[in-house]
Amino acid sequence: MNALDQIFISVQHGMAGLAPAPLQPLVLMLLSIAGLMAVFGSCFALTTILERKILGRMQNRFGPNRVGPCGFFQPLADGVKMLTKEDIVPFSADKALHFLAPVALTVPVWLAFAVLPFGRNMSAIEMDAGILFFFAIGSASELAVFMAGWSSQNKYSLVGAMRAIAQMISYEVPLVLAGVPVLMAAGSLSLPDIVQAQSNFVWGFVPRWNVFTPWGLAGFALFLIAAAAESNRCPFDLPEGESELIAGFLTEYSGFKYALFFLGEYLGLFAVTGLAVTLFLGGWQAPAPWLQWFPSWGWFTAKFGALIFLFIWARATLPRLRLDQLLNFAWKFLVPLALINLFVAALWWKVPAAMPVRWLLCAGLLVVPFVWLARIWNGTKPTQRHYDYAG
Amino acid sequence: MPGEIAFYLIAVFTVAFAAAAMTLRRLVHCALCAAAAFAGLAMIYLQLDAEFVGFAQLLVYVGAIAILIVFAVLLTRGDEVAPGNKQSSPSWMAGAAVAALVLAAMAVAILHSPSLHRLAPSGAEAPVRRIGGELMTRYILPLEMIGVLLTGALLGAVVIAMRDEPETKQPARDVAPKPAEPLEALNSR
Amino acid sequence: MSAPLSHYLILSALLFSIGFAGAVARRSAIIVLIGIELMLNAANLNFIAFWRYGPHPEALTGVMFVLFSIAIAAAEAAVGLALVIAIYRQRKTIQVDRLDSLKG
Amino acid sequence: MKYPVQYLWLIPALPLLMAGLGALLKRDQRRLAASLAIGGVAVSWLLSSVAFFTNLSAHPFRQTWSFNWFDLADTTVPLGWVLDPLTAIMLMMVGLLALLIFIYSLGYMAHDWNFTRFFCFMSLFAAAMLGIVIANSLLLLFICWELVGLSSYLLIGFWYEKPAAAAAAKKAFITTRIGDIALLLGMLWLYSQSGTLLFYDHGHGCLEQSSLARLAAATTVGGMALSTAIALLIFAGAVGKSGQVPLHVWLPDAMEGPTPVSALIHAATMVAAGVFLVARAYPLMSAGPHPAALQVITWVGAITAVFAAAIAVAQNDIKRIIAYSTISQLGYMMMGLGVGGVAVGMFHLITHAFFKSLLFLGAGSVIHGCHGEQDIRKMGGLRKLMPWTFATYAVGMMALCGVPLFFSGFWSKDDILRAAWAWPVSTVPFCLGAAGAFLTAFYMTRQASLVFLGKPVDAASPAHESPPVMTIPLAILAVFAVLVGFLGTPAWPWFHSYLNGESASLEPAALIAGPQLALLLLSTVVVGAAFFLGWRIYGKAALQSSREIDPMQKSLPGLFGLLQNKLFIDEIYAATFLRLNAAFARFADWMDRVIWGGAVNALSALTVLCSRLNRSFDDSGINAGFDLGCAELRGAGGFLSWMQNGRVQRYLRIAGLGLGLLLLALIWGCK
Repeated sequence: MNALDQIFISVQHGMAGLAPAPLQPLVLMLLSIAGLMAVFGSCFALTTILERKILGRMQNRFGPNRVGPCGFFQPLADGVKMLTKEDIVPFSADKALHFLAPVALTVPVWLAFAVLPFGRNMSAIEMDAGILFFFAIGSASELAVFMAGWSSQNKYSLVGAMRAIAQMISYEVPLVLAGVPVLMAAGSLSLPDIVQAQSNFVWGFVPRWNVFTPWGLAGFALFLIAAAAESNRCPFDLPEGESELIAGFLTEYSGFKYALFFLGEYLGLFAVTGLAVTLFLGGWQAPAPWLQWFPSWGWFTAKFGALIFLFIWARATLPRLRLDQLLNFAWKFLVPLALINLFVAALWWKVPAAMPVRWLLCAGLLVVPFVWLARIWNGTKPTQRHYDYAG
Repeated sequence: MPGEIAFYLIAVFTVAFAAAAMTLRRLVHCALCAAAAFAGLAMIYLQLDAEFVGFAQLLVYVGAIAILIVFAVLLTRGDEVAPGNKQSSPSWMAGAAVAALVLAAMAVAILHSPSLHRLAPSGAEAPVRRIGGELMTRYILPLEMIGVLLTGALLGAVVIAMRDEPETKQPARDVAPKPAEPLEALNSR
Repeated sequence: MSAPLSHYLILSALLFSIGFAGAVARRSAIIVLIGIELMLNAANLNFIAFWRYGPHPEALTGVMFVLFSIAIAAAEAAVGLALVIAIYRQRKTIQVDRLDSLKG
Repeated sequence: MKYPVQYLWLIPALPLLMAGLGALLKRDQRRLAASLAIGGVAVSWLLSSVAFFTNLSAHPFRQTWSFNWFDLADTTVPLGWVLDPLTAIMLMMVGLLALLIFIYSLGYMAHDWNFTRFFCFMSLFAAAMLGIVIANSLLLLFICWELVGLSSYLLIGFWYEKPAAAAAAKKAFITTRIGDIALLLGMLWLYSQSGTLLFYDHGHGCLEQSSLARLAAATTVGGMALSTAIALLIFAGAVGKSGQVPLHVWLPDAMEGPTPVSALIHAATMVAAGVFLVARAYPLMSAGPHPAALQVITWVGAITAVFAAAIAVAQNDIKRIIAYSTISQLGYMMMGLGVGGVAVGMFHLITHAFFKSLLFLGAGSVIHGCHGEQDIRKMGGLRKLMPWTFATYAVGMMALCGVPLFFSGFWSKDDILRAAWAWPVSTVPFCLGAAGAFLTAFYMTRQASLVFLGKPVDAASPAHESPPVMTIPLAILAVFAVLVGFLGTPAWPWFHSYLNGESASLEPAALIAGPQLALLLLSTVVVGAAFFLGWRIYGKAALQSSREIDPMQKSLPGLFGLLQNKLFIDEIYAATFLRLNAAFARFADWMDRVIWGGAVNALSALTVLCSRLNRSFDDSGINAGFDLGCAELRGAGGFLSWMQNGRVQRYLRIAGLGLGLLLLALIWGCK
């Protein structure tokens, strides 16, 4: 069991052992990077085809089914098409920024994977302030989006970029705030520590994951919603709404650069999903004591896959929001709830652990504002909006 | 030795982008270069073992301030460069001279200081846990003040930048929160 | 991790002077603000360098100071840029040499 | 009940809290805003009374309490409060007046749509003023001092939609700032010399013996004692705040604010803060064998007293007359401090606070009754229409003029005149003081006749009496305006003994001892003569229906015109400031083009410099004839305005230049 659990680590060290001693740290690092890029690169390919097939099933049609067995070579075909397409740069574009934007979007996202623990002892860098690193790196992608939108010198691109930035800024607040109670619970910013803090079981079988507390559950929901918005997933994908903005800041991109954006978005989704797993679902911990024989990275993958499926499902189910609804939802609903959640989490650790009372108190403190806020915002009629540019 | 090389690389990177941020013609380029310079500084902090500060720098400067600057550039149409419009103020030479004077003075001061060749003591680190502890005990009052200050700045910025509604009689519309505002302004272009 | 302290200080002085030159020589208020941010950052770098090279790195004073300074810089940038936008609305320009209504 | 001194901060903290709460209220929560403000100031007045009575029986009579505000390396910066007779008296006065004026404002501001904001600002002011009073540290005093200035600015400009009010607010703020800079310099200097800013600190404070002796022994430029130099800088701050010549210009304009503001801030408390500051720092002012600072204070005070009284004679705005009267009375206080010490000046401060706020509130009542009319030429006959206002106003007026025996102003002014008479340096201040007393009685007679006597004209005809919420505070103040005087008669100088920490005894014989009786008679005669003259000129005029032209204007047009235009001080300032500003602007232009542009033709640049300097000398030479004091002021102002061309980058550049030079100086200094 232990061998299986640590198989990747053993392989990595075994390979690094072939290199001369002074270079070994470097080789270890390079192997981590290569592993991450290989796994998540193929994960990207797999997800695109699975998403299309699942969406097809949910919409009562076949997905892609021509290329390869059951259409599973579709990503390869797409990739070949993308890479061989002509790279068009608009005449009036700011050439340098136009070139740099996809790079600036993709690189930070790859970096974010460095701190995620994918299994026991399996994180590329063990960092004291890991989660801070994650969010700090993530903030760079906003500038990349702006670069893309502005350098295209195209109104739709600029508007799309501005929408994307507004959305990312707005949803970053609830995203971080929803994660903070977990940090408080673990008393650390380091992701392996956070996973470790969720080991053990209550009464011998209920895992001590954060999602099994009132504040954890609420935080998990908030986190998922904000994560969907952060990675421009449906129902929050209006920055690139093809029907309104002809794909927003992506309008002027084609070929390989477009593929990079595409890759960057999916990788962003993977990274933030991995973080959700780590923060709320116990990371690589097994869900029951008698299931611990299964390797830790296996559990991580399972939880990860389940969450990705959830996102695909949401895409098939929910319609796209309007911009003002989107922002109001962030600032007037998610942020207050996240703050209340923060308070409840603090209360949770101060109230003596007499289980039912603590549960009822904290759950009540969360449910009441939730219902109240929901009623308020449900009750308001959509207001007439004036679009000056339309006429 | 690798540390030293890394430092010089980052230092050159930072200074180059800072200089570019101050000299380029288009404001958007300036803002982006400034963001790069801020990121370079964050790397220097990391290189100095101040992990937390480095990430905070990245989060605040690249994630927030750079975005703010970019928004401000777009909202004030600062990116539109008219052909005959000079970008430097009439007495820019005086400014440059004073800056050079300041640099010279500081350089002289630094080069004369006794700590010229001091090397870093090993083992210095600022663990997050200790920073948190200090913030909650010794620096609690400054922390509170910063909280108040940020709240005040937030409110103040919203109030200052808020557009004066032309007709005040109309009942208050569903006022969109701050990030929505620039968009509306943009839409109206 | 072996560059001497003075190199960090020189780097900081350079950044400070660049920021200063930009702040006094450019016409756009936004560049002036960026320059000021650069100057602040140069000061922060000094704090971190002195903390790292100082005799008491366990005291964390430099780190704390920089954290607070970053927070204040954020507030400053928010208010400053809001002012720039407000001024633009009022005067249709953000060139600092044309904003001289406080002329004595 | 004892009041522990370490809780003294509660007194200003309460109004401050109320100001904070008031700032959060919505515009239509008027009742709540007013009750918060009045409640806050009432409770802090009650606390003040407790503190006062504690202090009455306290032993020793001065208690202090201090704490460390913050530490900076080895330096600690302490703040603290002091409870001594000076504080206690001022606390009582400020608290009571603030309470009465707050109540009065309920009526006066009833129709204002910014009612809540008004009370918020007033509370802020009350907090800051009480803070000044309790401060045991020049630093804390300075902080509150600036807060007071800020709230004064806010309140003068309360009706900011009126351009005059906005301009007056700006003027007040900037003019007092000139004095404040001097105060700041004095404070820094004091700190660098004595190492502490605490006034009293168990023998280590900057106003205590050890430090005073050191300061008085050291000398600085021109052989002046260090203590004198610092004292003069601090006094410059007081000059700005208390509207002494030459920084008095802001006070009359400050009347653009609502009348309760004028009563509280620009008559009773804030302008008296300057006097209070001098009284607080009196040990410093009088340190050494030759306290030159006191002489300066005396002269400035005496000149202000006559100067402002003379201008008041020819004004037509009911509030402006009282404003100039305030300046004049503040001059008396300064003079009293200079010639007679703390008790003499402070006694006049207290009595003046009551009767002057009474007058202001009375004037406010008149304005309120006449629907906003402020021109006394358009009033008349209000005696019958507004009986309460008239009666209380008459009391205030007689107190101000110093009508013998029963009115407080008589005793306090007599005190000052007596001290001036006994002043060994010169008798001129005494004569100036007597002249001022004459002028005071004269202009008050003029004002009262025109407003209250005769038949109603124009605006006055539909006048009505103010509501009780306004007249009751008037009545209370009137009672105080009479009674307070008996606390400090020569026969029973309780006030003076209390301030000095002694106990008073009743000695009726002191009334007629020495020159006392003669002085009493003299001031009676002066006041009587002024009343008579005023009545002769204006009593009859009041009976005529139309008085577009003042009777004095008919007989003495030149003098009257001069006075009516406030001796052209504003115009002179404007002309000189502008002129010099232009000269310096040219200088700045030259700097930019020649020095920075390139030193290629340095020789010709030198010639240009010479010729330009020559020309600016010529320009100001033609304008000669203006006295030396103004010229110096002009220079300073001109220099400041050269630096203030309104462009931030110039400021930044100067700052950078300063930084560079400072660094270089430090480097060379270290070698």
